[in-house]
Amino acid sequence: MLDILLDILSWILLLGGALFLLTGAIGVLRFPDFYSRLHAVSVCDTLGAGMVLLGLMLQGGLTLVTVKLMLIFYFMVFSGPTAVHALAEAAQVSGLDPVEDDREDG
Amino acid sequence: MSTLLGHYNYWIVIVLMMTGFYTVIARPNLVKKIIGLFIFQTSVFILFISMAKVEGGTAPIIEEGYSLYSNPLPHVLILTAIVVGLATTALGLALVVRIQEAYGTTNEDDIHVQDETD
Amino acid sequence: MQHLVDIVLLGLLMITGFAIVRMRSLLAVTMLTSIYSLFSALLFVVLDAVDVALTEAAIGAGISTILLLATVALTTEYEKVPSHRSLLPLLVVTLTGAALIYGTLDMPHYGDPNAPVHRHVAPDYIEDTPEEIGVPNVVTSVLASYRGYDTLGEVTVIFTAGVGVLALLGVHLRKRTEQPSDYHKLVVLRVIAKLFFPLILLFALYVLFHGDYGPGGGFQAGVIFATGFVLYALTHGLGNAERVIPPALLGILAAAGVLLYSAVGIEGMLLGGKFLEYNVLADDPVSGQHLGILLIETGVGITVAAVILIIYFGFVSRRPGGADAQDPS
Amino acid sequence: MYAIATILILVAIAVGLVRAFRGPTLFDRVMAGNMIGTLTVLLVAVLGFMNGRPEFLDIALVYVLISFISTIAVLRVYVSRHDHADTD
Amino acid sequence: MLLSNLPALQVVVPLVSAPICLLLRRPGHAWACALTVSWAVLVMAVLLLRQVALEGTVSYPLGAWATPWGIEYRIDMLAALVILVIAIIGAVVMPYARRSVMQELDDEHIGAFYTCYLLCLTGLLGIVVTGDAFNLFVFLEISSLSSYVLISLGRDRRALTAAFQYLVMGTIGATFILIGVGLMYMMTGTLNMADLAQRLPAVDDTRTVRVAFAFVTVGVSIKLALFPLHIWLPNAYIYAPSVVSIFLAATATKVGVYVLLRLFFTVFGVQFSFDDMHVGDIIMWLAIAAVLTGSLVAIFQDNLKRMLAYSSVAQIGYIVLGIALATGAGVSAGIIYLFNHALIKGALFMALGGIMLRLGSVELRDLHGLLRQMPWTVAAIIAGGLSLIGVPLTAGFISKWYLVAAALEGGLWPLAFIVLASSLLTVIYVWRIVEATCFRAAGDERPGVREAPLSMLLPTWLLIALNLYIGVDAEVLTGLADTAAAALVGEALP
Amino acid sequence: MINLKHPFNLSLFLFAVWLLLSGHYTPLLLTLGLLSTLLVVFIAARAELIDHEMQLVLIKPGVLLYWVWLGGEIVKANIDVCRRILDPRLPISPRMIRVRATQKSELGRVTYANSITLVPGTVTVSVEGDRFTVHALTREAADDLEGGELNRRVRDVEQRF
Repeated sequence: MLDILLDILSWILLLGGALFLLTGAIGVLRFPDFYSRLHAVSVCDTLGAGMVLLGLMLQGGLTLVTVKLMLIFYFMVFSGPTAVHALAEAAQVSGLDPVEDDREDG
Repeated sequence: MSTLLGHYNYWIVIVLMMTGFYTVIARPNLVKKIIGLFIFQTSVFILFISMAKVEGGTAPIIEEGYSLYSNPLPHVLILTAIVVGLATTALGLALVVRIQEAYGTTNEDDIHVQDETD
Repeated sequence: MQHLVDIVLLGLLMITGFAIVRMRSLLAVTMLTSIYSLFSALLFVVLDAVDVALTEAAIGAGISTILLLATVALTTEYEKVPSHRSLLPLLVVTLTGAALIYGTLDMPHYGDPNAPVHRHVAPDYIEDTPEEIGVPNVVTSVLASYRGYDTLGEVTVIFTAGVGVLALLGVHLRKRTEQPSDYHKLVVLRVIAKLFFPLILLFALYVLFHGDYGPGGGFQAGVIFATGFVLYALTHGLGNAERVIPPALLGILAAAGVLLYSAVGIEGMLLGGKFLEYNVLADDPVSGQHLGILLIETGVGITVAAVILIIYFGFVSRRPGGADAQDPS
Repeated sequence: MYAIATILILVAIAVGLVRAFRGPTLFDRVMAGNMIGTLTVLLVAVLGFMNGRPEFLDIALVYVLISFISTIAVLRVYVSRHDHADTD
Repeated sequence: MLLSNLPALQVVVPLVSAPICLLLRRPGHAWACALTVSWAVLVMAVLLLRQVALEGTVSYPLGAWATPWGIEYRIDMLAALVILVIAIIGAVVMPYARRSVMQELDDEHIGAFYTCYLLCLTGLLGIVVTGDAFNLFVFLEISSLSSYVLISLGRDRRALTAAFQYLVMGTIGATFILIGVGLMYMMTGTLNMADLAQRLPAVDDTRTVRVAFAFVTVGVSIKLALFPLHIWLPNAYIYAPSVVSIFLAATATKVGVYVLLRLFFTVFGVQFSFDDMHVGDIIMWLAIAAVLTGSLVAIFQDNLKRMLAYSSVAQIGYIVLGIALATGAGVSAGIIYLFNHALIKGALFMALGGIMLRLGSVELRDLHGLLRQMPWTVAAIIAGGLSLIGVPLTAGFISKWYLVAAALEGGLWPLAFIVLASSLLTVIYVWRIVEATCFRAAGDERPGVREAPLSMLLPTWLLIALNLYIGVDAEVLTGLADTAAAALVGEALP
Repeated sequence: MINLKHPFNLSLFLFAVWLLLSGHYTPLLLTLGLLSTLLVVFIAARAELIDHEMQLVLIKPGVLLYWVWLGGEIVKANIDVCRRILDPRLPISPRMIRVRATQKSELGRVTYANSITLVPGTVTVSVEGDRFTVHALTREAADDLEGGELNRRVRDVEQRF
């Protein structure tokens, strides 16, 4: 019973994660300027990747495989935002201006 | 039809190889030439790895529960070839940097012009 | 499923390849080259070549991209339109491609288990490795033992490249305090690099010593080790990096790796065997093989790491020069 | 289930590739490359499970590191070059 | 122990000494290391030739793995002869190198220079010794990469572009070879040359093997600078440091020829290469074109190095001409030509290096009346030139004689005529040198120009002497070449 | 309580990582693992990396609680951003804002900066002393950040490092 439950949970996580990844990619395509695209990349790096890896961890169970997945997760959590930050900073230093929008919408 | 499916991989790989090859011989920019070489070589690697694949096989790391493994030999050859490729790329780019310093350009046509006026 | 992934990846590779030919911005082309390499690495995973995938990603998407970008930054960012268009290259390429396609017609089909490559020589490697070498990873056993001499050649090739870059670009010692001009802005990178650096090095050594069991080995380990130092150099400044590993030491290490490898081979001779015969290194053949593989993989790792750092230092210590370095034609 | 995830990730990679082609700035391309790197890592992990050989996670781990470091390296090398070009 | 491991040591000794050479730092020490190794290599080459002559083909399994699972070293008479050529040139060029390198290179580059020289030597020897198709590719790359570096160390900035052009073409060639080897492997499942030779006939009517053959041939042709794939060669020879020009001109293309022979005769077999693929006809036309254009272009050159470089293109044509005949006599003539040409070109480039050292130029107009100031060097050039033409009592005569004889034996008298006619072209450009150096008065004074130092003159004249000796007594060489050729072609000895 | 200020602790930590990675516990590999650890620690010491910033921030309960809270925020923000990506009208209003970080240590500020970036909708563009430039995808995200809850929480958790 628990096994089946875990299986279903892991599938949900896996598929959900993949969907988030795809959404992030679409965002990278759709957003109008470099800086806003970065937010879409963040979607991939955080929730998308996290859910996929968590789903796989549930499949792996309490083994060294899961440890490795956790290590991958650890590296991703730290490297993802750092890379995004480095990109943003480099773009700013090189003089790339963001598209600013002050419309009152929501 | 079976020919088509059986050779699909190889044909695409050939197109890739020729893409790189064309870049090498048709583009006057030296960096682009090196990039062309890189693409050319990488595609040849894919050719080798494609021929190593066995339908239904798995990576050649022996483990219980598996009996059919892909051919390890091309993998070994390509490991060596990748290193050779890196060595060539590094040397080529080092030469490009020195040529830029000596000629002030990395365009083959401009270099020829300069050499002829010497 | 595997076929689908395979076909999609090849398609992506083809599109990327065409884009690389067409684009004139060399920066864009460099990034696409990196992506191209990443795709081929992914394809290698699908085709079961895990060791190759590891190497291709580290070399192609990693080191080569960095070198290409360093070169582009030192030269020009845009490729000029060729002054004359000639049909000759297209003709040569078409002919070559046609010849190759012609050659594929009699090839064994992709994945065919009865192809000659799967009937002769290779099956014996898979069959004999467990008892003759005693390691599960057949790629490692072939690489390091059956065809260990090729690998010695490979180490020599990379050593040659190191000597070449040393001769062409040199490695200039810099003041130990020299730091990136925007050092203060690098807080985030520096702290993260601090966290990562020891782990990357440890992981490299793990890859080195577990090449027997899984994907990896001396070569991949060397690249990862060097990449760790590249990260350190990027965040803490070249001066600091050269203090941790002085360039003079790098030259010695590059030579030492080749010498260690050859020494194992010569030791085999001295003990009455052939060159690179590991069986004679220990009392029983299998532990001899183990010892031999361990030592030569270490040699490979040392040379590769040292040479990659030599190359990296060589490229980044060059200042931009030349007349039209920023020519935006 | 793995198959569907694989397909979704592949589509995402293709979409990311379009951004890499379009640019328009170097940074857009680096960003696309970085994202494709992340997607590749996950794809390798999923493929490992699909083929029943999850020990290949080592590859995924290497990809994470390489993708991160090369992104940083590309940016740093590029930016520092341009600094020098301005001052020299 | 030493003797039984001779085949491996032949390559391993220079390989191991290369990193040691890099560690030595002091230019003098690096040179001493390279010198010692070169001589050791020569001793081993002689011993190996003796062993092959006495025992026949020597096989050495590296790592003690049985073929075709492991890599095999396999030395037959042809390989032993080519090794000897490389070893002789290496041993002669090293004593010569010290002064020349000191003058032409910066101190900081000298260590790297000798390291690369040793690596190049390793690569060339490795190509010749190996019996494994992929191992050949690896050692080809070792020799190629190190020669790119060596060439780029030249003083002129054009050395850089020459090296780059060579790198691009060489890599294309190597990749072609890799593709060819891959296709061969695909059809047979083996990489060992002997094993390939056994298994190829079963599949040699497939299109894949034909394409493999074509790719390997084109790849090797780039490496040996066969017309029209020679365009990298002239610049590479001209702008490289003198020592590198000598070494590469005398050895690198010869090794390319060796690979071609191996491929046509050992791996694919005479029948497939010449009867099925008609490669003989193709390369014969290319060789004729090489001979004629090379000689013609050489005539109009004012730079002596460039003149000799184009002359090399022509001479490679002669060698390939012999191979294209595909008969025992033809191949034997090719091998003899290969051997002699290495000695001649080595000597000529050495003499030019001497002039370069004293004059800093090898332009014909700067050499007017040089005979008076550098009599021995000029005499060496003239002697070498005579040998290049093929005047009796020189090695050049022997090689041309055998080539013409082989052509006539095959009933190809137009070919014999072309060989003789092109020799006349050679006479013209050699005469231009003689005229300039002996009969023109020096335009302006060249104070301080004197004879090249003894360390450079002696090696030059050593090669010239060897040249003349072979011109008088070629018995041993032709005997060995006949044995080698017969083994390749598969004929009984005449 | 793991404190990586001391090389010995770093060695223990790295060796533990090795054991988790390895999965093969033969004497040879354990010895190699030990040697590898020592080599890495030696290099890290040479690189002057072993200082108070080498913390394993995940270990303490209070810190863990912070990560859990941040995880919740990330999920919420993710769903918001994804909704906007998929909305045909693309309802975003990107802007650059400046915020002040009140953390005392560098590590604290880095945690803050990375936390900002981790939450989709806000990206730290540059860090100069305690002044951050942040790019926000929407007004809401910008307002949220300027509200300062994240800043406060990081400052609290910083004390526990």
